[in-house]
Amino acid sequence: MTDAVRRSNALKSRRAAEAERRDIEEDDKRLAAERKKIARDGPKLTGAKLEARLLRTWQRPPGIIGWLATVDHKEIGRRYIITALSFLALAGVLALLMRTQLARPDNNMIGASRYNELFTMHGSTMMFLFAVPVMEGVGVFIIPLMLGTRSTAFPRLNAFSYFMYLFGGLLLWGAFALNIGPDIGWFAYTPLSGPQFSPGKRADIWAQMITFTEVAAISAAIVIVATILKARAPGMTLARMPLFAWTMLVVGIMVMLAMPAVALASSMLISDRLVGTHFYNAYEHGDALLWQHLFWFFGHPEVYIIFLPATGFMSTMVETFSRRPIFAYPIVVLALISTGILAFGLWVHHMFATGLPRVGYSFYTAASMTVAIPTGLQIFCWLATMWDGRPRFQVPMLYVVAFIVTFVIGGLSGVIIASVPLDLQLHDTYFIVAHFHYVLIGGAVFPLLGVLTFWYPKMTGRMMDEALGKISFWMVFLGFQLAFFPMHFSGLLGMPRRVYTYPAGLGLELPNLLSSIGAFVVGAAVLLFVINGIKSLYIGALAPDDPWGGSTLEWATSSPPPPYNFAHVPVVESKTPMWDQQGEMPVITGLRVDEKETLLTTVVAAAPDLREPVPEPSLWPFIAAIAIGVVFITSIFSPWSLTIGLVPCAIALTAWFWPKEIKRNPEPVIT
Amino acid sequence: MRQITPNNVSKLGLAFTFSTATTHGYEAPPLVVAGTMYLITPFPNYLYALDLTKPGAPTKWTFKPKPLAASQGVACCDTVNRGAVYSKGKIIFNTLDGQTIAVDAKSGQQVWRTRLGNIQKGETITMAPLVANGKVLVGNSGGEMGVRGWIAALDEGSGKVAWKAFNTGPDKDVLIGPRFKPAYGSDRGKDLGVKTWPPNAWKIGGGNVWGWISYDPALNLIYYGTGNPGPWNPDQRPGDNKWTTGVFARDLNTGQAVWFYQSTPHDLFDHDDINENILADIPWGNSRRPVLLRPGRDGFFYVIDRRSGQVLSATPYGYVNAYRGVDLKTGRMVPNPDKDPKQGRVTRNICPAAPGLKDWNPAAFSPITGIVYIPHNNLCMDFGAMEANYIAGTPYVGADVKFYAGPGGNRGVFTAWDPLKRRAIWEIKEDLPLWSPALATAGGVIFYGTMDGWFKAVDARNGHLLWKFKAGSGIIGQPISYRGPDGRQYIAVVAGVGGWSGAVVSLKLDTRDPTAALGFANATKDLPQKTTAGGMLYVFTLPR
Amino acid sequence: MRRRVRPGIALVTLVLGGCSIQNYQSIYGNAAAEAQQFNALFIIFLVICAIMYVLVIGFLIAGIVRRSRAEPANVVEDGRHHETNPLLRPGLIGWGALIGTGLVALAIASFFADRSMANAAAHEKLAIDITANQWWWDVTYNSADVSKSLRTANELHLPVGVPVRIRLHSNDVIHSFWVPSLAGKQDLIPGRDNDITIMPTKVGIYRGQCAEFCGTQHAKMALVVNVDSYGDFIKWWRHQLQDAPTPTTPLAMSGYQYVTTHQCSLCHNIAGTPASATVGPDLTHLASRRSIAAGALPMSKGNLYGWVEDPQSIKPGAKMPTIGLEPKELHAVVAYLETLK
Amino acid sequence: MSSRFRANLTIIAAAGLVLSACDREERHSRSKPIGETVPAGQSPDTIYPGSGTPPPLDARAKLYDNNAPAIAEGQRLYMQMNCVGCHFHGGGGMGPPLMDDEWRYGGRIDQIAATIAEGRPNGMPAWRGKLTDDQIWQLAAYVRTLSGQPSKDAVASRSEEMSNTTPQTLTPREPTKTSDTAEQ
Repeated sequence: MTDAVRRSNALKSRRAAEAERRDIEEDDKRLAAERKKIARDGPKLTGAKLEARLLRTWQRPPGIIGWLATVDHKEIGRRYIITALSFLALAGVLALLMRTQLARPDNNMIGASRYNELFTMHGSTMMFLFAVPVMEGVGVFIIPLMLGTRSTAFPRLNAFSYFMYLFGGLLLWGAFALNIGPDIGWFAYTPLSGPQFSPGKRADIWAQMITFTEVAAISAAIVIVATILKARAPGMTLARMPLFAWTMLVVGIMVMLAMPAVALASSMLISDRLVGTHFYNAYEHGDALLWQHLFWFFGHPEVYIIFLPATGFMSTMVETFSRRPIFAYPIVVLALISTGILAFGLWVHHMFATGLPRVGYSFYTAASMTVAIPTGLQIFCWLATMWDGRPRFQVPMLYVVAFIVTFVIGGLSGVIIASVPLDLQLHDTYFIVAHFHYVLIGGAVFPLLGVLTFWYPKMTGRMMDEALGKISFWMVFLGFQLAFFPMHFSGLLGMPRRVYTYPAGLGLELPNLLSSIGAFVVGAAVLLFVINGIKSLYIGALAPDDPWGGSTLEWATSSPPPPYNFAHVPVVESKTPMWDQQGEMPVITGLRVDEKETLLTTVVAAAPDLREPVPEPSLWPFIAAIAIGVVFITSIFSPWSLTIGLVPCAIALTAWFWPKEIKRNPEPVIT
Repeated sequence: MRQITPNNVSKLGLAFTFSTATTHGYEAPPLVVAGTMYLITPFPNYLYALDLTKPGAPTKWTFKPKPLAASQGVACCDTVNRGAVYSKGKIIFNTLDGQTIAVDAKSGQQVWRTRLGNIQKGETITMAPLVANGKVLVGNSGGEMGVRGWIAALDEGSGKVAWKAFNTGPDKDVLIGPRFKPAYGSDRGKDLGVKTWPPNAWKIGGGNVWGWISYDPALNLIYYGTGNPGPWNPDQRPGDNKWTTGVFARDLNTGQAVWFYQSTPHDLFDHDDINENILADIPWGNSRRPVLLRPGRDGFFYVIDRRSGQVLSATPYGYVNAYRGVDLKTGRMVPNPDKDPKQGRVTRNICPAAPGLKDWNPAAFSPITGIVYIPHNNLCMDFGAMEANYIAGTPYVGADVKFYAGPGGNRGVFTAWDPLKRRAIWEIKEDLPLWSPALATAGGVIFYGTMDGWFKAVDARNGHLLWKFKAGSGIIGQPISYRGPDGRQYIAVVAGVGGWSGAVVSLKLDTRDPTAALGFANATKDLPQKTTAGGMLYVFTLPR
Repeated sequence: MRRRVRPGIALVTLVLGGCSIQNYQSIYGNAAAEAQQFNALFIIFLVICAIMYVLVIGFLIAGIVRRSRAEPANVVEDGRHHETNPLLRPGLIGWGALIGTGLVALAIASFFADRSMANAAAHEKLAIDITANQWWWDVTYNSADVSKSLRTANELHLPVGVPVRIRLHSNDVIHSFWVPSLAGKQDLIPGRDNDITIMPTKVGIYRGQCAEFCGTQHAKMALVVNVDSYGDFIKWWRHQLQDAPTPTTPLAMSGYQYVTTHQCSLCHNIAGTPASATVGPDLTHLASRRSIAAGALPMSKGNLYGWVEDPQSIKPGAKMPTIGLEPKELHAVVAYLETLK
Repeated sequence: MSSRFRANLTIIAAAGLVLSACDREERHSRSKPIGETVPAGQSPDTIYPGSGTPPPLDARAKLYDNNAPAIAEGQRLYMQMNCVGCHFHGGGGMGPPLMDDEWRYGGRIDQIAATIAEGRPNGMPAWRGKLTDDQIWQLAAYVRTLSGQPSKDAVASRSEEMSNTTPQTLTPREPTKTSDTAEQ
């Protein structure tokens, strides 16, 4: 039996809770008599006492073991983000090396094979180890806070997902450090990546890195989708859900549909390479193009998997800084969903030059162009929100403007290359390089940098330095344009992608030199951003709960939030609860405090549905990740690893899923 | 000789045996002249003379020609020899390294020796020479080595080359002159041996003469088939590739071509056309016509008018899916486009396989029954064409192939074929490919050997097995029947497995590689368990 | 502010580019019907996209400028809901309609351009086979008379005004045939038969380059395309069909001896000599070409020396080994190669 | 705890594997020829008068044996230089099989290189002066893969052609003769 009570959601510091511990113990004895209401939050257990008890229940064990065992989505999300940013930095350094090599024609600074490794590592890292994980990391961190829940669904899966991702990244970069880095391009076209033309283990390492990151991404997507559908605060119907949650919902589903294609493709590649199957051997009636179909069936949605969360960032930041709810919320949601669906119908536009039936191409041209409609409408909605509101141009909002200015160029060049006759010229040239960097940096990295600044106080409890932030913004923005705009011309002047050098006399000297200079400016700007992040961690201004005046629930808890996120689960009555319910936040009570417990709600209406026990911290996800990782890595070397290696996997997974001992049976929550 | 008949053949017993001291594929027939048996072995091409007049047939003399050892490295399909001939007191034979040697039949002393082939280019000679009217006719092997095929006529007395005709290249090399009147339009024109090839490809284009030559004294014409064009990969040699895979009729004296018929223009499957030409006069329409009976490697039984080269009929005598048939108007073979091997993609299930429905091993024609007895294969293949690189003295093939049993699962068939009714009278299914020639005796018994070493006698009328003998090695050699000095009928055969089909045994190949021995290893994987290499002569006769 | 003018700059540069920028290897080459079609279509796309971009940026600037108005207070400031400006809803519909119309127009333009290119393929007059290898181009000119078919490498000659169908094959990995001045690209994929039809319209010399990553030396896999008058083209073909001339000087003769009996002859073909291999590019008329090693170096005596002496330092990873010729041999080999006009 | 320990152990093992892999992937720059010629090489069954011991393994062997790029290059040459025409994919034909444990002239990489360079009397051509020494070594390295001698991590499972033998990544290593093993 629970009753909702309106009361102030004033938050107390944890230090105060410490001091009151003795009182709590007395309370415990007193409450022990009232068996029914024991260890539940509610009118009788509130304030600092409640928070201290929740802290005791939700806190993870200290030390390295606790660090490895944690299932706290905020910790995992932060790890995801920091790891992904580290990979961004590494891949960025590779980009600078490549730009140094390309600064002059006929340059021999970096040899051909080394250069091939560089762009392979750059592309693979950016796509698999930075862009997707960082988006999922931000999602894992912020989604439960935005939804007003105490934990993600499947928190152990979440922890597992991070370790798989980390191991995949370490495998790739470890191999690179040992001089066995892949050199087959991030797309690894067969037969170049096949057994004959890629001797050694370089290609296998790439392919298994894919498997790692796919497992990680799919796991994280399951966590996010389940959290969004089942763990929203009561009252947060789908129609009131924050747009960022919508984007992560769409993206999560896309990940689950798209990633298996490439995991299958890479498994078949490994099988070709390890045991000599003929999936991609044209002689034996396999097909080199099968790889491209499978790869781009994943690869194209991948772009939207990266881009859609960024539109969620955009919606969040535009709303906050324009001080207006997003204009035409249903249109934006529909745009998201239709983009997600259309994304699966365009993969062939990466294959216009492969000689597939020509009339069929027209369909993909049309589908590719159609994507411009939902995206165009979204952009209109953001601009309309800004136009209608009173935007404040703090650092995150600057990135919003940079997004519009940059991404639209990339989007329009995307319309150009959607046309078959145009694509046949522009495909695989620097025009494409320019195009997708405009889309991915303009469309995803700019909003990401903005949103990291935006949520930095929520993650760390401190504000990032505004002045430094503005300097690095302008550097990254202008440097980017300098680096990538000339690439359009390099491409039109006949410079193909993935060449380690180009001859003098083709007019490519100037655009390449400009690009190289621009790249270094971007590099410096990112460095400055990182310095700002580290500096602010220690000496940044302490952040209030809601420094920007945000509209969504993550601003309702402290910065950084306690392990249990919310002392009482809030109840939502509008799309912008923080604006509409200022000072007065309705909550729901009755969740246990002696056990980790969270509230599940119904999928559409978000009516309270179940009290669900939340798993304790556990080492088993970590061990399972290691066991599976060992299988993945050793299966590069021997097919036997699949049979032998599955034993530890089975042990780890059995231990992981061993049923939790519940002290007492939880009862259904009745509203 | 009619002493051996279906009724008594079961009593056949061993008369004597003789070990040839070689273990390579023994494809040659023993040669019996005037109470002496001559045996020509595979490399190193020893020539033995056995005295049949003495009990146990002791050796009279042995001639060792000492061919170059390196020639073994350019002989595509085991280091075989297909026989020696006797003429005017001389035994004439070829050596693997490209020489023709005449040896005095009585003394075993060399009379002359002529070098015709150059192993540095990949040329070998494995065929049996033919002596006709004072000319020794010899052709070269090496269709898998990018060798340009030729036939040469040597003066029987001196060994000097009388004429030499190439099978590719300009007309003057091919000895095409005013007498050349082919039956079909596609063979008429100047320098077709050049124009039907990409530039210079004819110089390394094959068309070798490693099979059988026939001579028609009435017309003074010789008939012989030309081998496959090189390389096997057809994409590398667009065009009809004249004058490969066809039959030439040439004037014996001058070598001038008289007619030519190309059974498979632009050969796709190594379907050499070197098989025997059986000269027969058969009723056709309302007259008797002099014809060639040719059980072709491409699977068709051809009846060709030997005066004009006109094809009278062409009927498949086994399972064929690589071709649709022969258009009798144009004489042109119609290939099945589904089986056209394209570079870069394996073409599967091509029947017959590269060794053809029948390879070199000659069929036997019985003028008594009018039936042709054909020992042949039932093999299909997968063919993976790839670019061949020409390096003189090394293989020039450009294909990965593997053979396997055709429909029915048996790899060999012995067919009695009626050339007039154009159908099989009876058939014997043999598990292994049939690589031994057939012998038809006047007594109505057919002899042939199998690769697992059974020497069999069957009834010419119905194919019923009458007698069989297990030899020490698989039999691919030609059985003969001769009248011994004692007047009795003898049957002789040499058992020595090898050749293309038996190379897995004679060359000790590893059958884990299905492409080994140009793909034959896959079809004869079990052969090493069924037989071992050998080289033993067996002579049979009826008990006294 | 600077962003607004950028598409304009791009447009102007493009239009001017046609005249001033190199047309050796660029889409401004405009030397074939296909490239011209591309350029026309590209301008259409560029204009429409530029208009769209100006509209977006205009709206953005309007939003930024409008914020200074002291207009209605926002939600946070007074806790009341803000009424959405009534202009926005029709604006959204209009904007959607505008994008839709623009895209339909572009799609139709693109479709018709594509159809007309595809139809050109039906009128082919000459068929050429190009087989890509790591990292060079094997070129075969087909003729109904197969003995007139011509095999050469790394250089393409096309007659002006004749639609040519180029059939594309690969011996190893996926490559892409791209001569930007003439036409778009088409992949060469092992196990698949692709083709591309080009009708050159301007005599000249153009450069193409592999456009699909194909391994270590992807960057140095180029080919030179000569668009000739029909007469010159036929003359060229006749000349190329001839066997390599017999060397006349003793030095070239000793080079001939070396080339035809040593390493070179195991990979290269020189018509009329014992060297008939096909692993490497045909060398019969090497000295008549404009470049060495698939565009890695321009043809010159010095470059021939450099290439023959140590190909691995010029094109590391290329399949041609560094033989380590003695200086005497090197002189002879280069002297012989120079005779291969 | 024990399973964690085991997991750690496997990580270390995997790391060891990866580390040992590095040599196998090294692309040796061959811009200059390696100078000396391929050694003459003797058969391990030869009698070595006086000492009874075969000459030590050539020092350059380690640059090629187990080196994936060298083996891959050797495989290409094996196809293009027509080795495949006689030896096929190891089963043999005109030439003897290369996938079994019989080595007429020695199965050590330097002995194979010598056989390729010098030719052998029963039909094996001599490739010295036709291939560079580097190429001969690469070929020798590849030939050893046919009988499963090198590490499975350095060989290719198959090439882009018609399927033939068991993938070389799974080829059982043929027993080598004692004199061979002693040297390696």
